[in-house]
Amino acid sequence: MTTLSYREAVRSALRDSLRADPRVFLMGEDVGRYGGAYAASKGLLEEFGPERVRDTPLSESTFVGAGIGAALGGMRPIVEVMTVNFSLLALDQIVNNAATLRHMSGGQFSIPLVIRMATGAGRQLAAQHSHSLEVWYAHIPGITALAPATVADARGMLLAALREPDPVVIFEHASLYPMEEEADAHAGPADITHAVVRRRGTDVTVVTYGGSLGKTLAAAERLQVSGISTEVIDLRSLRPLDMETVLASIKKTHRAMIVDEGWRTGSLAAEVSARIMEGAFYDLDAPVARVCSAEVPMPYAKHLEDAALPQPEAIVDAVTALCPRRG
Amino acid sequence: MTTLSYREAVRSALRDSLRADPRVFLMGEDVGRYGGAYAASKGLLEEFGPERVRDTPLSESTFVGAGIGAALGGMRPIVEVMTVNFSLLALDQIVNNAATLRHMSGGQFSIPLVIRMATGAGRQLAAQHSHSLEVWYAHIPGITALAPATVADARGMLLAALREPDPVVIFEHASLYPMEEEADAHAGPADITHAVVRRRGTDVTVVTYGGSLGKTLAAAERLQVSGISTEVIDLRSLRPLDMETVLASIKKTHRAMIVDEGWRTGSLAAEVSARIMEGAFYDLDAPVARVCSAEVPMPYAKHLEDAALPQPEAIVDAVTALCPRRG
Amino acid sequence: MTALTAPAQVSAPLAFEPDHALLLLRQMLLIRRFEEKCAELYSQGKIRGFLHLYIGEEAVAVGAMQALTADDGVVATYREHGHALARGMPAGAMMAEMYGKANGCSRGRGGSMHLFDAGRRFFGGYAIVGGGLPIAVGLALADRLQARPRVTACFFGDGAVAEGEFHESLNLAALWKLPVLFLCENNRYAMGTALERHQAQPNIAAKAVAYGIPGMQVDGMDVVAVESATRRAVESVRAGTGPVLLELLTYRFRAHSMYDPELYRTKEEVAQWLVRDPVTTFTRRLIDAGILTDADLSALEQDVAAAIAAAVAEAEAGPWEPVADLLKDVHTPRP
Amino acid sequence: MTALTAPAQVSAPLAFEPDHALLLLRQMLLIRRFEEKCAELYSQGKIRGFLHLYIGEEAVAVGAMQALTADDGVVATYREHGHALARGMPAGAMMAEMYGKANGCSRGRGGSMHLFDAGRRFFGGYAIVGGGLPIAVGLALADRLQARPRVTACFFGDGAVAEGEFHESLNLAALWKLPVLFLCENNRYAMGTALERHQAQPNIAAKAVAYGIPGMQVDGMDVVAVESATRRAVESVRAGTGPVLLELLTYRFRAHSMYDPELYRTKEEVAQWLVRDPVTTFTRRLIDAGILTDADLSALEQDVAAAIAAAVAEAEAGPWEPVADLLKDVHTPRP
Ligand SMILES: Cc1ncc(C[n+]2csc(CCOP(=O)(O)OP(=O)(O)O)c2C)c(N)n1
Ligand SMILES: Cc1ncc(C[n+]2csc(CCOP(=O)(O)OP(=O)(O)O)c2C)c(N)n1
Ligand SMILES: [Mg+2]
Ligand SMILES: [Mg+2]
Repeated sequence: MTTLSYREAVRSALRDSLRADPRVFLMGEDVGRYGGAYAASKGLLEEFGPERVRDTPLSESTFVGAGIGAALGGMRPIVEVMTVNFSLLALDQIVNNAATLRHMSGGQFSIPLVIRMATGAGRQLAAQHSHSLEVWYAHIPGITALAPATVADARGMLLAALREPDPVVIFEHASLYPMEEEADAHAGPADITHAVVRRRGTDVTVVTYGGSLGKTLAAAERLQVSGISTEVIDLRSLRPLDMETVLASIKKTHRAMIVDEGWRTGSLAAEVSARIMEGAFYDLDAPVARVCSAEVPMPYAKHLEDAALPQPEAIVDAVTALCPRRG
Repeated sequence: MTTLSYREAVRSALRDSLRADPRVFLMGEDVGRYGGAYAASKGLLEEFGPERVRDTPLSESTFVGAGIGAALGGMRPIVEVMTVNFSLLALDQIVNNAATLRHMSGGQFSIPLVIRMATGAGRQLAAQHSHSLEVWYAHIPGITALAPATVADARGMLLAALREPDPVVIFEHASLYPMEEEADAHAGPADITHAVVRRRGTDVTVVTYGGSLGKTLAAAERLQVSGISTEVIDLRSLRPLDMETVLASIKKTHRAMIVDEGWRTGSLAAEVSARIMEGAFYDLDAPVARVCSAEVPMPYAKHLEDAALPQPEAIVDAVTALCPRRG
Repeated sequence: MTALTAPAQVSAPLAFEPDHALLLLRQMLLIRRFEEKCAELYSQGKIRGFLHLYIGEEAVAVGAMQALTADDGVVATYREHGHALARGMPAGAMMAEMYGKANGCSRGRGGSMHLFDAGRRFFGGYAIVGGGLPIAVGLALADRLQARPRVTACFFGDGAVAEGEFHESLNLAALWKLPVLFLCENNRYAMGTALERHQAQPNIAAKAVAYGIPGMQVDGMDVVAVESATRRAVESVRAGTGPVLLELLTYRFRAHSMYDPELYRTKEEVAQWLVRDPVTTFTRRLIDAGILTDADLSALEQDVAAAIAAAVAEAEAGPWEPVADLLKDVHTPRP
Repeated sequence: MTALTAPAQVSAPLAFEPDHALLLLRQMLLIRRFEEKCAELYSQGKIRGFLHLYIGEEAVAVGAMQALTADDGVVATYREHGHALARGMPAGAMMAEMYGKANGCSRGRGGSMHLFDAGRRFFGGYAIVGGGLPIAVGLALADRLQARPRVTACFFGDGAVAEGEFHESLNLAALWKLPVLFLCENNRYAMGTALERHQAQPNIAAKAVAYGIPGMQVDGMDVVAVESATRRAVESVRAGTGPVLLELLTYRFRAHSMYDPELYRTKEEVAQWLVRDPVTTFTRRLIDAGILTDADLSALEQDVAAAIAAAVAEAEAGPWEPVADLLKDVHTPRP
């Protein structure tokens, strides 16, 4: 175990994959000379050269589509869409080609494509650069959507994604890149089929993912002080969802809440709440609650952005309201 | 009251609006010479000329963006995106410009833009031409999303949308265009702030919208025979959602189900279920159920497409399972 | 107006072997009769969904396909019956697909707009206009990265030229000198919108300048002209000098799809183009050149008719995919 | 390499009034000093988020803006401080916006990338590359439909040229002969990707051919050359003959944003361009022409410094929007 940053973990997975498999290549805006908008691919151009670390023009729809075509052609492309905000320009290729080609062709083709993108708000980038649209990707049959929330997952999930025969979209919350944790710099692929309990608790289950995990764990600490024992579940895979882990926890706690940086209406939190309704209705002592982002284009001003996003305070308050008074 | 088709209702609203307000114009692929892919604008080019009924090149992102710009410039554009399937190419303009410009500018601008698009499956158009992505538009703050399910609403909601100062997206289910109903061909704008109870019932509340309303009403008829009295609610507005009407019904029936043609995970049905959880948990005698589309790219073959979509049989079965045995 | 912009009647010299000429004619005839049968079956309700006929444009797919090897790749649109047949896909599997049968080339999942054949490197069948171009660029990139001397032929219509993906794809392919042959089937209409009403610069080949690549207009009603132009283009693309844009001037004889009332063009305009029917004009040339006799022709027609009858029989006899397999192939099965 | 493609040093004749020349210099100087202050405030944490400096490109916004009337519209990018100031927006409201204050030109909602001023028809501040072009086309369409003799000036970078919206927007504006002036600020880099590494045809003006419109390269380091070229272009656009594409050859002296380590270019290359600094070279020309004395210059510098100090004071003094108003302006309030 060494101290590793989330950024280094992504980079190590990219490097190891490029070394291990000649079919793997990296493509996207500024992944090469610039080193990646978040420096995740820094140094890779120098090590692997311009054929395998390819800077693209600003053409999201086409370089994502080219990733699909390259996968059809036998490669293992890793396409970096700088941020989820720009992925809207490539969404047609993902929904109508990447997700459909296998089924539409009667199973003749596989698309082993990995698409990485930074997501999320919190850095005062305003309305066009602060989206959390993971739920849209989690809506698409044929796509696997992952949200690594830890340094170990940042590496392990990318390695696992590259072993998938079908398209995988990985969401890296932009606020996590500098985060450092103890991790095995040489760990292999992570299990991407299960959610994980990040904190054990008995009074309430709080489900979250990605950039909201840290805030939720911070809130759980505070709740402990006021005598509320919070179990925190990190979904990790947003599609498919591992509800078994979530429902098992609720059978124990009888109370649940979801923390999701997405806008509330039509959020992933809504899907998790609906599934809990369907799978654990009779275990619930109270309605499932949601802490999501305010339904507003993200404002630039820090105090307004802070107010729009889920914060530990809001999580603490919501959990407290959800749980019966303590002595 | 006269017998009017859904298509004629849309056309009459377009015609009356073009006649009434010189700022209104229609723009989109084949809206003019061709008469509209679904013939909704047939005859309008002849009546209003090529300046006000504008055929565009295949450039979804740009003609939708141009609609935003024209609205900024004082016009009242009606942009037709032929189908929701192609709207993905324009989604960036809708999410990042139409929905944000007012807020991002501190309230300096309004974008009185109406975007119409056909939606839905059921005509064997396969994986790339059968989407129901209304939930994605319902997720966007700053957007109003409407789903007229009746002939009267097809006309009335379009007229109402044109009176909105902010962007409105209207989803016309492609299977409804030929549908005929008794309607007032000269009716004014419809109320777009409320859901409507389309069928009164006492045992269970079934919430739906758009192309699924007919199937749900058909199922309700059959359920009546087996002694189950179904209340059917047509959401009409998908953003904002009128939950008051839904919750009031559940207070009476204590059971609820949502029928939604969208894919199940991350569906609008999930949001409605979550809101019922939050607003009527203690009124519920059973978990809220969902009947949605199977999570598969839509297959071409009729028997497979039928199996993938919500059908009256499935609705009947789900409601029956939801309701206690009857004598 | 059409007359003004339509290519001159003079056609390329008959620089080909009799056998090859007959093969070209047979393929065009097969496409023509196959689609006539499709239209008939559509009105019978045997084929459903969208059906876009290629009738009138046969010379493009047939001429272009001659220049490709079995290793090359093909990307087409929703109007791809002609390309699939010219690529050698079995008519039976195609017809079964349009019936929605399990023995269809896409197991009934795709229908007319989504024909696929991995073995023949026929990568489909794209129904989002412009959506196939990036796929072709990616296929070519894969060939380049694996040092395979392959070409990817990408067919698309004039309407697709207005989409951003046309611009992005030509720039990327040209920038990276990828082996893509861009084949624009300019049939003068994007659904009901005439070329001059969707392109500020209606000369599509001229747009190649914006990407620093060669662009050329070709008479798409003349199978020989198409074949020779494509052969030259494929040669240069395979040589690694980067993509080429060919604009094939052609015309759609039938409606855009089975729903189209054709309000946007005159009978006269259609009649003008019917005179240049690629099948009948080529037939006449072969007869005049003494390569084809009336007897040969009727034998050929019978042969084609038999092939189509067999295809229909195969479709009729085919099984339905069990509904239990609805979710099959959404993901690749795990070993 | 840059030297080869950089425009020649010969600059347009000093065909202008002394007063006007001094106005041009003052505007360029104001932008330069304003942004130097922004950089300083960013390191102090007073300004946050993304900050993209225009330093080195001042001649483009200042020269181009001279050709527009108050009724014309302006659409810009996230690198728009220069355009906003040249359009006459008050430096105080802009600085307050970057502070995130309620007295900011966007009430603190937009920040550096989203400056707006309805009164001056400054339509923003677009941070999705290419996203502003369709907006400009629509503004021009509105003017045309309302028979207003206005022009919409649309600024965008060389990187935006690769996006599909560039192609779609130029085609639509040209097809409909809309009064849009497309101003491509070619500073030779899209973030860290050099022009030759993102454009197969690095001559952007040459792409105008694909839309049948005039395209021209202009020395973007020479404010006089920019002004005269823009005046000519605006004239033809206003005349209703359709859009024009101007490619302004310029260079970004600073990093792409405050996060950029600039690994992608050499100090030598930057130094080469610094020689052509639009502010210092123009200052020198005015002094040589006897239009400006050293005394005038220091007076001007003091005047500009005072304006900026006032802007900062206004920002510092400005109030914060109450959190209770978080959801304000998502929708237009109902009467
Ligand atoms: C992105 C997109 N927009 C609109 C459509 C609807 N549509 C289908 S075909 C077509 C016309 C395409 O014309 P062209 O590219 O010239 O091909 P052709 O049909 O003439 O062969 C349109 C508008 C679509 N399928 N995809
Ligand atoms: C669609 C989109 N893709 C990527 C980005 C990230 N990004 C911001 S600026 C930029 C470079 C743009 O270069 P250019 O258009 O030349 O403008 P410049 O910054 O040089 O003024 C990139 C890639 C973005 N904002 N939008
Ligand atoms: Mg066409
Ligand atoms: Mg640039």
